[in-house]
Amino acid sequence: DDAKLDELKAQGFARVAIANEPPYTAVAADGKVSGAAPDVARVIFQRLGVKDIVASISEYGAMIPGLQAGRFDVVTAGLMMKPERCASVAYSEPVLCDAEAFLVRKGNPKHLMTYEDIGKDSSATIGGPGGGLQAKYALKAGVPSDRFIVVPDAQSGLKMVQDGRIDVYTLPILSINDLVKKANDPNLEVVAPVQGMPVSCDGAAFKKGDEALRDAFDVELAKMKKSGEFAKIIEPYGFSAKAAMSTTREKLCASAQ
Amino acid sequence: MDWDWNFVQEIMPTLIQGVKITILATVLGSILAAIVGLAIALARRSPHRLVSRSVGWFAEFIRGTPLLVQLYFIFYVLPDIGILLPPLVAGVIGLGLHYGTYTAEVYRAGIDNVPRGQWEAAKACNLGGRHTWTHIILPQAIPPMIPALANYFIAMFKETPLLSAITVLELMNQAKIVANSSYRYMEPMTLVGAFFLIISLCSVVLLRWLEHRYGKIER
Amino acid sequence: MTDWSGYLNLILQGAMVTVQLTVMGAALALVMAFVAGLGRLSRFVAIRCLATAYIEFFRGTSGFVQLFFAYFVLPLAGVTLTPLQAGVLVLGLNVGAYGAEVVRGAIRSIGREQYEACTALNLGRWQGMRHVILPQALLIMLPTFGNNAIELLKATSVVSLISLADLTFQAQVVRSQTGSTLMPFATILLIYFILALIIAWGVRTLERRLARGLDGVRV
Amino acid sequence: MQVMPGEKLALIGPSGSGKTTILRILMTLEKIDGGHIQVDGEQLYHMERNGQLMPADERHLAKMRQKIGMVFQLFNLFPHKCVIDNVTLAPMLTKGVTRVAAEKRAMELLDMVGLADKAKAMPAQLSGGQKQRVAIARALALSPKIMLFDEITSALDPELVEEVLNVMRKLAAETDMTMLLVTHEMGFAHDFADRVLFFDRGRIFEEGKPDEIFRHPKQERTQSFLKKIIAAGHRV
Amino acid sequence: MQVMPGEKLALIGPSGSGKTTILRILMTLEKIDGGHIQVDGEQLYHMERNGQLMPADERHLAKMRQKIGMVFQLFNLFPHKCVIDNVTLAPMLTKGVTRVAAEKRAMELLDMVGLADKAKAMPAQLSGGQKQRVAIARALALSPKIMLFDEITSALDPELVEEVLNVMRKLAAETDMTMLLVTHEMGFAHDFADRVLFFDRGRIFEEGKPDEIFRHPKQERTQSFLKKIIAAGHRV
Ligand SMILES: Nc1ncnc2c1ncn2[C@@H]1O[C@H](COP(=O)(O)OP(=O)(O)OP(=O)(O)O)[C@@H](O)[C@H]1O
Ligand SMILES: Nc1ncnc2c1ncn2[C@@H]1O[C@H](COP(=O)(O)OP(=O)(O)OP(=O)(O)O)[C@@H](O)[C@H]1O
Ligand SMILES: [Mg+2]
Ligand SMILES: [Mg+2]
Repeated sequence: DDAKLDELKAQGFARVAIANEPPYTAVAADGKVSGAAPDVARVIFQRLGVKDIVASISEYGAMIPGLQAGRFDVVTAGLMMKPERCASVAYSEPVLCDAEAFLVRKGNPKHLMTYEDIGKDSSATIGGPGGGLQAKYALKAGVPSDRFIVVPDAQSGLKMVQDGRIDVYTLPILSINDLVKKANDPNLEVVAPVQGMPVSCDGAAFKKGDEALRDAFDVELAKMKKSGEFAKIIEPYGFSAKAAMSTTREKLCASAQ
Repeated sequence: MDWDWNFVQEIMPTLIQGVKITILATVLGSILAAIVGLAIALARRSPHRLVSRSVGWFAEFIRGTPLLVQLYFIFYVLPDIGILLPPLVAGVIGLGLHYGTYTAEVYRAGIDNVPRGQWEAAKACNLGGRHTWTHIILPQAIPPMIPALANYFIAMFKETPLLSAITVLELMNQAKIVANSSYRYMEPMTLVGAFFLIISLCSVVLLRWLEHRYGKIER
Repeated sequence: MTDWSGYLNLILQGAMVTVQLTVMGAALALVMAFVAGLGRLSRFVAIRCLATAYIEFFRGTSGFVQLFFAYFVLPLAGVTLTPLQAGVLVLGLNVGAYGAEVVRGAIRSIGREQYEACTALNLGRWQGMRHVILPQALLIMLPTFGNNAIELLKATSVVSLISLADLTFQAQVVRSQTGSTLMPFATILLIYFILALIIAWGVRTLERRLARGLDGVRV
Repeated sequence: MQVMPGEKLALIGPSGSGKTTILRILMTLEKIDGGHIQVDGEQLYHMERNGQLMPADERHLAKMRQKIGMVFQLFNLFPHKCVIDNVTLAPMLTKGVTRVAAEKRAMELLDMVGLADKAKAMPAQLSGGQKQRVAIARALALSPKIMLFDEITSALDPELVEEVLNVMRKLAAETDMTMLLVTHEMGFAHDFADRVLFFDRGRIFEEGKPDEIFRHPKQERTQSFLKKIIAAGHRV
Repeated sequence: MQVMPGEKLALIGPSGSGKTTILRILMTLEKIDGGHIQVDGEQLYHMERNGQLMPADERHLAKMRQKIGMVFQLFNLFPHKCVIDNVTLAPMLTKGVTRVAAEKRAMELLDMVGLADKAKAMPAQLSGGQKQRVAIARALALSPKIMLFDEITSALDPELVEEVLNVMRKLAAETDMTMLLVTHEMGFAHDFADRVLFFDRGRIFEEGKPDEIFRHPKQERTQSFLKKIIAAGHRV
C-alpha cells in the first residue's frame, strides 16, 4: 500500500542527501558514499527491497527545500532534529546522537566556552552551517546575526578558524574531531561538549506525505537496533548506539518547545 | 507552495541590506577593474618583451578561468602565504582582477584608436612619455570607451552573487540565509531575480545615455 | 598519507561533467542564438517581441540567480529538473541570449547587395537566408561564439552550488577529504585554462577552414 | 513606354536621371508609388482577383521574377560559393532542377562566357571582368525572358571592359531575349541596341534608333550630354 | 647636406621621393639605419661618451627635440583641448613655464597668426586653415631654432591656402629661425626659400637658388617634374 516505496523499488535506488561531513557522511576518493548515516540507510533500504542509495552532496540549508522540491527522497546527513524541522519534514526514529563542540585556536585566546561567552565578547565571531541549530542557539544567547558567519562547508570553517577569520567554528563533536584529526594542526583546540547545549540526535528525514515510507524505515531501524547490527555499523565511526536508543523522536521533537 | 506577501514584507529589510553590499561591491570592483585594466593595457604595450608577454599570459589565464574558483583561491588559499583578506575585500579584488582583464581589451582598443598623428604631435611638442599618456593619449582614448566599460560593469553587477560563496553578505547570501532558516526559497529567490532585473534594466538606460554622451570624439 | 591519484581521478570525473555541461549547454545556446537572433529580424511583430523579451530577460538577470531559481523554485511550480538538466537549461538559455545578439549583428552586417542578388535570382526569403546570408554571417559570428563558449565553460563552475559534481564541486570534495586547499584549486584552475585554450584553438581552426577561398573578400 | 519581345534597349543619360531606378523597379528591388507595369502580359506589382487589381503578394512577385534576370554593376557574386555553385544555386532551389542537370547547363553557360576552366574557382580569385562574366552566366541560368544590365562594365579596369562586352555581343546575336542595358559605353550601345532611351530627371527625354540619337539628337540636352561624354574620352 | 642657421630651405620632388621622411627623421619620429646628423653642433641620434659615439638615450633626444619644431600636413591638433591649451601645453609641461607666462606668450603667437579671438574655441570648430595656423603657433611656442613644415597646405581647400601662406611669409620676414619646408606650392617656394632641394628616389637630386632650379634646372628629371606640376595647374 506504500506507493512511494513501490516507486523506489521499481527505480532500484533511493536518492539521499548528504553533506560530506565525516563521520556523519563522507565521500571517499573513489567517489563511494560512506559515513554512519548513509551506511545505516543503505542497509535499511536493502531490507525494504531498494537495492542501493544514490547520494548527492548538499549544503545543510538546501536540504529541506531540496526534499520539499522532490530533489531527494530522504536526507541522511546528520540533520539534527528540532521542533521546527519536525514540523517541516517527517523524521525517522533517532539514528546518530552527538553533542556540540567548538573548534578554536590553541589556548582559546578569547576564552569562548559557551554561546553566552560569544554573545558577551563583541569582538568574537562564530561560524556554523546555515539554517542549523547552531544559528538558533547563537541568536538566543545574544550573538547578533552579523557575528554568526554562515560557512558553506566544514573544511571552509576549519580554514577560517586557522586563518583567524572567525574565532569559533561549531559542529557536532564527532565532526569537529574528525576535522581536527585530518587537519593535524597543533594550533587548534576543541571545546567539547559545549556547556548548556543538549545532546541532539538526527534521523532520516522524509518529505511530509511520505510517512508510510518513514514508518517502514522505522520498523527496519528498530529491528536493527535490537539485533545489535545498528551498533556494529555506527560505533566504528565513534557514535554511541546507546544514546540513540535511549531517546525517541517524540521526545526530541517536543523537547525544545 | 504559495506566495506569501507577509513573508516578503518580513524579509525585505534583510534583502535591502544585501542590495547595499551588492552595489558597494560592484562600485568598488568597477573602480578596481578600471585601474587594473589600464595597468594591464599599459604593461602589454611595454617595450620589455618579458613584461608584456608575462602580463599577457596572466591576463589570458584570469580570463580563461572561472571567477568563482578565483574567489575561492583568493579567500582560502592566499592566507597560506600570509595574505588574509576580509570577505568583501577578497570579493572586490576578485571582481576587479577578473573584469580588469576584460577592460584591458577595451583600453587597448581605445588607445589604438587614437590616431598616430597625436603621438607624433606630442613628440614634436617634446612631451615625455608620462606627459604624452596623461595629457594627450588617455584623455582622448577614455571617453569613447566609457560605454564599453559600463557594459562590463553591468556584467560584473550580475556576477556579484558569486561573492556569497566566500561569505560576503550580499543580496544572494542574505536570500540564502533567509531561505535556510525559513525553508522557503520561492519568495527570496524571486525577489533576488526581480532586484537584478530592475537594476539591470535601469542601467541599460544609463548605458544608452553614456553612449550618447561619450560615444564619439570630435576632431 | 593522501591518495592523490584517487583524488585526481575524482577531479577528472568532475572535468568530464564540466565538459559535458559545456558541450550540451553550447548546443542549446547555439540553437537559441539562431532562433532568437532570427526571431529579432522577423517580419512579425509578435515574434520580434518574444525574441526581445527572451534576450533582455536572460541578459538582464544574473545567471547564478537563474540557476537557483530553476533548481529550487521551479520544482514548487511542478517542474522538477535534475541538476544536470537545470544546469544545461540555464547555461544554454543564458549564453544563447548573448549569442542571439551576435547572430543578429552578423546577419545585419551582410551587405544589401547580397540580399538584392538573392531577389534577382528569385530565391525565397528563407532560401536566401539559408544558402547565401547565413553561410557568410557564420564566419563573422564565429570568433564571438568562441568567446561565448569560453564564458559558458567558466559559468559551469556555478553549478557546483546546486550540487552538480562538476570540476569545482569535486575540488571542494577533495578539499574536505584531504584538508588541502591549494592543491585542488590550483589543479582545477589549470584544467579550466587548458579547456579554454582548447576551445579557442578549435574556434580558430574552424574559422580558418571556413574562411578558405574567401581571402581578399573580407578581412 | 513599351518594349517589344526580343528588343534590345539601351538606357543612357546623366547621373541620377533614374536609369538604375527603373531597372531596380523591374527587378522588384524598389517599390513604386503609383502606375502600372505589365511584364509578358501580366501585371508586375498587382494581381487580378475577382476582377479587381490588388497589390501583389510575395507568391505573385516570385512568379513574375522568374521572367526577369539582372546583372549588377558590382557583380554581387556569392563570395562563399565557387563559380559553378553560384550559377547552379538558383535553378536548383527555385526550379527544383537536379544537381546533374543544373551543372550541365551551368557548364554550357560558363563555356559561353569563356570561363569553363574556372568552374571550381572562388570569386575572390577572379578578376573583375571574370566576375562579371560569371554574374551574367548566373542570371542566364534561370532562363529569364528579360535581362537587365546596370552599368556592368563601369566598375572594371579599362582593359577588362572588352571581354565583358564581347560576351554581351555574343548574347545579343545568339538569343532572342529582351534586354535592357544601362551603359556609358556609347559605342557599344550604338552597335548593340535596337532602340536608345535618353533619360533625364527621372523621365524618358528622347528616344529613337541609335543612329538618330547618337548622330542627330533632336533635343539640346541630349546633344550636350553626348558632347560631355565624348569629351571624357568615350568613343561613340 | 648642410643647412646654415637662419636659412630657409624648400624641399620639392615627386611623391615617395623621401621629403617627408627626412623631416620625420629630423624630428626623431623615424629611426635611421646609418649615418650621422648634427643639429646645432651636436649629434642628433648619437651622443659622445668617453670619447666614443653611442646611440642616444631618451634624455639626449628630448634635449635635441627642444631645438626643433614641426608642423604636420594634417595639423594633428589635440582635439580635446581648446586652442590656447593646445599652444600652452608643451611650454608648461616641458619648460616649467607658469600658466600666466605661457598664456601671455600664446596670445602673442595667436595674435601673430591672426587667431587671438579663437583662443577658447575647440579645434573641431575651426576651419582647416585656422587649424593649421594654430598648429604653427603651437610649434612656435616652444621657441625652436629649426622649424619643419611638411606640406602644410596640401590638406586645405584651395581658398584657405593663402591665409596659411601669409602667416608663413610673415614668419620668414620677422624671425631668423632655420626653416625646412616641403611643399608642392612652387610659387610660394620660389619666393620663400633661400635654397631649393629637388628630391628624387630618396636622395637630393639637384639643389640651388630658387631661380636656378625653377627657371633653369640642369637635370632632365627636374625639368620634367616641374613641367608636370605646371600642367597640374600649380603656378611657379
Ligand atoms: N522617376 C523617378 N522617380 C522617383 N525617384 C527617382 C526617379 N528617377 C530617379 N530618382 C531618384 O534619383 C536617384 C538617382 O537615381 P538613379 O540611381 O536611378 O540614377 P542613375 O541614372 O542610375 O545614375 P548613375 O548614372 O549615377 O548610376 C535615386 O535615389 C532615385 O530614387
Ligand atoms: N632615403 C630614403 N631611405 C629609406 N627610405 C626612403 C628614403 N626616401 C624615401 N623612402 C621611403 O619611401 C617612402 C615614401 O617616402 P616619403 O613619404 O618621405 O615621400 P614624400 O616625398 O613625402 O612623398 P609625398 O609627396 O607623397 O608626401 C617611405 O615609406 C620611405 O620609407
Ligand atoms: Mg545607376
Ligand atoms: Mg610626404
